Formats: sequence, structure tokens, C-alpha cells
Amino acid sequence: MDRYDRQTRLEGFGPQKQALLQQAKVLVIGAGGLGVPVLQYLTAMGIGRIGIVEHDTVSVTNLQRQVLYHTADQGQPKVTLAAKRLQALNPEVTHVVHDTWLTTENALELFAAYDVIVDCSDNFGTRYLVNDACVITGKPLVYGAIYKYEGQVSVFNYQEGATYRCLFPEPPESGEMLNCSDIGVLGVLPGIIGCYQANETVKVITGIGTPLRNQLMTIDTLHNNHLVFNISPVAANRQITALQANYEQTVCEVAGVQSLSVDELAQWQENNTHFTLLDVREIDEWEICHISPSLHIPMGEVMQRMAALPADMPIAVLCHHGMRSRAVAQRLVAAGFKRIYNVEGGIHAWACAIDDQMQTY
Amino acid sequence: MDRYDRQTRLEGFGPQKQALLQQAKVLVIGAGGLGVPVLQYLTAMGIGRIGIVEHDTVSVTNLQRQVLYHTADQGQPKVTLAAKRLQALNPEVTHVVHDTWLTTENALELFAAYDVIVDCSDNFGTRYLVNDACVITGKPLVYGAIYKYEGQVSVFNYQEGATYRCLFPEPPESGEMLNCSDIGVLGVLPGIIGCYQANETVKVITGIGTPLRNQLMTIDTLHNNHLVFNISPVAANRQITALQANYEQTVCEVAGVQSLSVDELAQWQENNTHFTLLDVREIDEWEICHISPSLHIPMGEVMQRMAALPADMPIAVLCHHGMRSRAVAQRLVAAGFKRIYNVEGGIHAWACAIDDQMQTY
Amino acid sequence: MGILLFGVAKDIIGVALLEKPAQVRDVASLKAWLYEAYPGLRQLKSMMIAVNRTYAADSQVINEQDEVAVIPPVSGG
Amino acid sequence: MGILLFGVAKDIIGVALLEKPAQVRDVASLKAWLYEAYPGLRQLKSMMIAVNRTYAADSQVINEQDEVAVIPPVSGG
Repeated sequence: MDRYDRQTRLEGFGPQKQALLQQAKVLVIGAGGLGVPVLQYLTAMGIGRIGIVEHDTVSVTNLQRQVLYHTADQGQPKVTLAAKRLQALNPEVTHVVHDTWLTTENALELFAAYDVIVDCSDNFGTRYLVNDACVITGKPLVYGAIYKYEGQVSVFNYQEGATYRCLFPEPPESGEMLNCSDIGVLGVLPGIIGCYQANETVKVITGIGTPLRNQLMTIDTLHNNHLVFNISPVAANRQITALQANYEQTVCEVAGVQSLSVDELAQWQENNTHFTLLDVREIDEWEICHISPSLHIPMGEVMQRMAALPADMPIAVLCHHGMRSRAVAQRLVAAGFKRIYNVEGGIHAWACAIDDQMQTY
Repeated sequence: MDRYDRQTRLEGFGPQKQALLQQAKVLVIGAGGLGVPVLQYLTAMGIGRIGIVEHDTVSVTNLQRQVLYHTADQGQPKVTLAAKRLQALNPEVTHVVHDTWLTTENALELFAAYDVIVDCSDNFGTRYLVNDACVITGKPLVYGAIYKYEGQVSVFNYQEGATYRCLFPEPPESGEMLNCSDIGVLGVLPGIIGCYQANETVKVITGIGTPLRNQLMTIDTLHNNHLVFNISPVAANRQITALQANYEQTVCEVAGVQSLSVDELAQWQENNTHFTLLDVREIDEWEICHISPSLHIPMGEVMQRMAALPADMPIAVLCHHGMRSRAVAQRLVAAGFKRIYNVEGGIHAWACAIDDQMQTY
Repeated sequence: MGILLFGVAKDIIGVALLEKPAQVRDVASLKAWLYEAYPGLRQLKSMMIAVNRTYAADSQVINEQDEVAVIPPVSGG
Repeated sequence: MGILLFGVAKDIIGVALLEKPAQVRDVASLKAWLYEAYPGLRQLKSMMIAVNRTYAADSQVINEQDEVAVIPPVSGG
């Protein structure tokens, strides 16, 4: 009754390769579209220790591709949910929760504790940071990235092979259209690319097959075109000795103001969803009635007092009927806040539908 | 706050294609290695109705690749577990549980109620049955199959295209090495192939891209070789009007006797695991002590009374110290029974470790 | 270009790539030669032969520069 | 063989396959032409050019029968 029976009886794998998996330590950057399949299959196959670097919470828009999470998980931190679910799949794996974004402060120390780094991030800043930290710490990097219906997979910095900068020496200009996928993605694409990343990770650890060293594989899922390009290592790109001061990493979320009904707001409260309710009405309106807990900043002061707003959780903006709050929400999105919700119908709708004890005006 | 935002904002997809997914009815044959990723991603992307045909229970050897299940699920029916977990991912999808094997009796009626059939089965008998039933009912068939480190994907019987029999007119001889994967498989391979099947299913439903109609894609994951072969439809293979009397479908499981400790046996009882405890001691031993419930058939009579044994659940074989039971277990495996466990240490170990009230002898 | 072997054909024959014997001039003679040289293949009954990435019937001629593939059925799931 | 476009390059240019203009004779002149004809590409800063499935430096000559691919960086995850 051996969990890994199908791998230990597999010709070319066997107990020897299984033992290598069990001894391996893999760090996965991101538990989103790519990270979920990578984590699921590496966990199932029996990697010894898997670290997960992620600081995001679950949003409903994640669920068309991040199949590890549940609808009821909205607002909860991905990394703890992921570790819990993956433990249920395979408790023989040690999952290490790194509930943080990858930064120039933590990258080198984190990477040093693992054998292989898997880049499942979603923005150029983090991708260049991952590359440079892999070069400095001497770790192989299993790379995957997606765009609309296309994906790229490679293994960088492995056995003196090419790095990410050998393909793309510099990141695109910050803030342009390429960063984060506001353009959308078909849900199954990160499944395909993430599975390939898990497969390449197993190859790097066990030595089976031919990893994509000095190669870039492009996959077009609309037409099933798979091309493999040969890359040459550029020696200068392996001479990095220190991280840059700033990689301009971005937190990717769906752009634009999202709508939240009062029913959904009540649900968030009930579920203890992590979010901030921002009430932008004037002080006299606030005194008539308000929802607890909420943060009260009148509309005219919000932009001056932006520093008081949390950057790492959803903000639901509330006013009397939902009009002022929408204007504030749009300004917050324009200022770079992610996951901004407008409470449709405002506190009046709340009084009518949810709290009939509340005074209306 | 739209769950499908990333798809509805995707160029070439949009709300129109999303609506087609929501109207679609997809039947997935098998909730194992291939079925799990197919089900996860089709559920996430928002197919309207997903039927699942599966009659197996979870075994620990499934868990290196079937990432939807938990270690604690052993012995529980896959189809109900799958539906429950998938509902948590996306309750907007209707999951229909068909807790049965696919048979010549139920195939045509089942297929008639769906738009697309996805073959995630694991034996030739079922694959030919699926093909023939798709031809008779006029349903497109999204095919995937795996062997060691290789996979095949195709879309059969779609828009007058080729069928499975246009590639392989007849099944291999029954009982030979190809059937069921006792040879083993790397855990992530069905992840890759299943994701491609989900992708082809979306193409068939929405009309995006180029489905693998009249094409067979082979994937070698060791060397990242992807080849696409052109196939021509053979008209005669689309003239099938009735199913065969017998497709010799097989229930695939890991071969050989598996070991079960008395602790695990106690756990199975506690968890209400579906299994039969077969006690093969002589009648006078049985009268001294026995575990309830159990089926008592003395060693010498087991092979004559095989018809009394359940074929669709695990059997744990028990004797005094675990020696006679092992011999019986091996005979049962040789006779074609799957998932046969030997209770190590026998009822004596049970009395020592689990039930100290039990009389020993 | 040689003969690419897939799945269990690769296992039965023991290599991933075979050289084409001179007497093999079409798909029928390829199959006859394979079945004789590697009797284990017979249990497959059906075996797809592709020439230049296209399914090839028994009558299809095989030239020296053709890429030939032997693709057996696969049942795993 | 033409110029295969990937990712955002395909979107900026609006097609998946471009014909190579006669004046493009090496990777440097290909890039110069692309940046001029499609200024939106400039924001990419880095853009991989492959000739016959191999990464090509600016000095690499492009012949008529070569397969050229333009592969921009992709960040999505």
C-alpha cells in the first residue's frame, strides 16, 4: 500500500528517483494560476519540502483558473489555504508557508534554503528579481509565463545554462499594457503551463529526460503549436553579484471598480472575509447610521488620507446610494489600489435588505 | 465582481463564448488521473452542466496524480467526493453524479443527455465503448490517454471527422500488458494531458481556435516532443448503429497484494470505508473470536465460493497471524480481483493492538 | 529519417528510433517486417503507421527520406 | 518562410505572420524596421528574435528561406 507505487514501478523512475524527490526542497513563487497546478502535482508526487511564497488573498476572479480554492475562501490568504489543502492531499510533504511578497530583502535568504525555484509569479518585476536571485544563489529556475492563449516554459540557470536575461535582457517599461493580465486569460492555460513546470522540476531534481535547459518552449493552445527555441547562455548574465535596489514588482489584480451587492457585503461579514469597509459619507450622515466595523473618511478627504487605507486587502467603498462611493472607488483604482469594490445602492440598500433596524434618511 | 471576468475580457472569448460554456453539457468518463484536471478546469471555467461517470473508490496509490482527493478519502467513492469538492470551487456549475461504470446498458442513454463526451477512462474496453456510443449518438469525443511518460490527445467524431477506430480499428488482445497501467506513470503526466483535454473541450464548445479534429497529438514529456499527425476519417467507422454485446471493460487497479496493518484496518472501520473483511480461518477459530462485521469463508473454500466476494470494493483478508491470508490474497489477485489487502499479523495483532478484550489463542 | 517508435512499441523493440531495412518499401511490408522481427507487437492488433506526419494505409509507399512513426494504442488514464 | 509573431507582438502588429520586407537582411535591420513600422513594440525594450528556432543576435543574417520568430516577454501567471 505504497502511495508512490505508480512511480516506483515506473521504468526509468523507480525507488531511486522517488528518493530524490523526497529529499528535494522546492520553492514556488506564487500560488495563483501557475502556482496551483505546480503545487498540486509536486505535492502529489512526493517532493520532500515545498515552500510557498504568496501574500495575496482569494478573489472570486481567481476561481476560473486557481482550482485549489473555494468560493467560500474569498478574502482569505492563499498561502495558508494552499498549505492546508495540499497537506490533505499528501501529509508526507512538508509545506512551508512564506506569507509575504518576494522582495529584495527576503529573496536571497529564502532561495538559499531550497534546491530549485519555480517562478509562478505574474509581473515582470518579480520575474527579474527571481532570475537575479537565482543567479546569485546558484539555483536552477523553472520558468513559466502565460499570455491570453499562449505560454512559455524554460529551465534557467541550470548547469551553467542560459538565464532569463539571456532571452530578455531588460524588463519592459513599467506600467505598460504587458504587466498583469488585465487582458484576460483562458482558465485552463495556466493549468497546462503549470503542469509543464512541475514536469521540468521533476526532471531537474531526478535527472530523467531532457529539461528545457538552453531552450524556450512556446505553446499556442489555440492551434496546438509547440515550438522549442535554442538559446545560448550569455556569460555576463551569470555575473550578477547583487540584487538591484528596486525591481518595481507590482501586485496584479483585475483593474477597475468591481461591484458588490449588499447581500455579498453581508456574506463577507459573516465569513470573516479580510476586507475594509470604507464609508465616505459626511460626518452627520455617519452619525445617523453606520455599519460596524467600518473606516469613516468623508469623500473630500479620502485622497489626502490614502496612507490610512490598507494596500493588501479588498476595500469596499460605501456611501448613501452608491454614487459618491463609485467616484471614490474609481479614484482609488486610478491611484493604484487593487480590488476596489463599490457597494451598490449604498447604506440605504443595506437598511432595506439586510438591517431593518437601521434608521434610513 | 464577476467570476469569469478574466475570460469575458479576453479577446476572442468574451461574454459570447462564456455564455456558450454556461449552456454546455459535458460528460466526463472517469474521475481519475485524466478526469481530475478535466473536471477541475471545466468546473472553474464555468461549464453549465458536468456529468461524472465513475464507480471507483479512492486508493492511496491514486494520490500521486489524482490531486482532487485527500489521504483521508481512502475507500470513499470518487464520484461523490469529486462533485462535493468541485461544487466548493464553483457552485454555479451543476454536477451530475453517475455512480456507475460505463456499460453497454447505460452508455447510449447517458451520452444522449450531453453535448460533448470526454474520455478519461483507463482501459481499452471502455475506450472502444465510448467511441462507439459517441458515433451512435452523434457526440464529439475529446480523447486523452497516457503511457509512462507519453500522452495522446485528439477530438474524434467531430464535424464528420475521424473516430478512434480510424486510428486503431480493433482493441488489443484482452488481458495483455497494455491494459491498465501496472507499468506506472509519472504523476504530472495526466495533469498535462487532462488540461489539454479540457482545452479541446472548450474549443469544441465555443468554436475558438483549431480543435484536434482529424489530428492526433502525441506528447513526450521526457523530451518535450510534440507531434501532430493527420488522420483521415474512414466512412465505415461512422456507420456503427449498435453497440457490441461485450467490450470486455476492465477495472484497473494496482496489481499485487497490498499490506494493511491492524491500525489501518481500525481506521477503515472508523471511517466507514467501503470494504469487505474476509476472514479465512477455520470455523473453530472463528468461534473463539472474530471481528464484526466480517465475511467468514475458510481458506479451503474461498476459491470455490469466489462469486460471494464483492468485485467493486477492496477486500481485506484476515487469518490468525497473516500467513494463510496472504496465500489467499495472492490467489484472489491471480484470479483477477483488484485491491486485495492482507491484514498483517492477523487477528492476533488485532487483539494485541486494537481490541484488548478479544480472546487470543 | 528512420522510424520513430511510440508507447509500448518503443518498449517492445527497445529503442526510440529504428533504421528502415531496405526491403521495407511500403506500409504493408513495414508491418510484416515489424511483426516478424518483434513478435510482441502482434498482440496490439491495431497499430497506427504515419508517414510524414500523416496516417498511412497499407498501400502507402515509403521512401528513404520519409519520416515514419509507429503509434500503438494507449489505454492509461 | 515569413516572420512568426508571438504574444503581445501579434496583438500590436495585428497578425500572426508577417512577410519579410526586402530591406531586412539581418536581425538589426529587422528590429529597426519593426520598431519603425509598429512603434508600440518599443515599450517592450527586450524582444527575442529567433532565426530557424535559434536565438539570434543583432548581427545574424536573415535569408529568404529562414523561419524568423518574434518573441516578446510575457509576465502572466
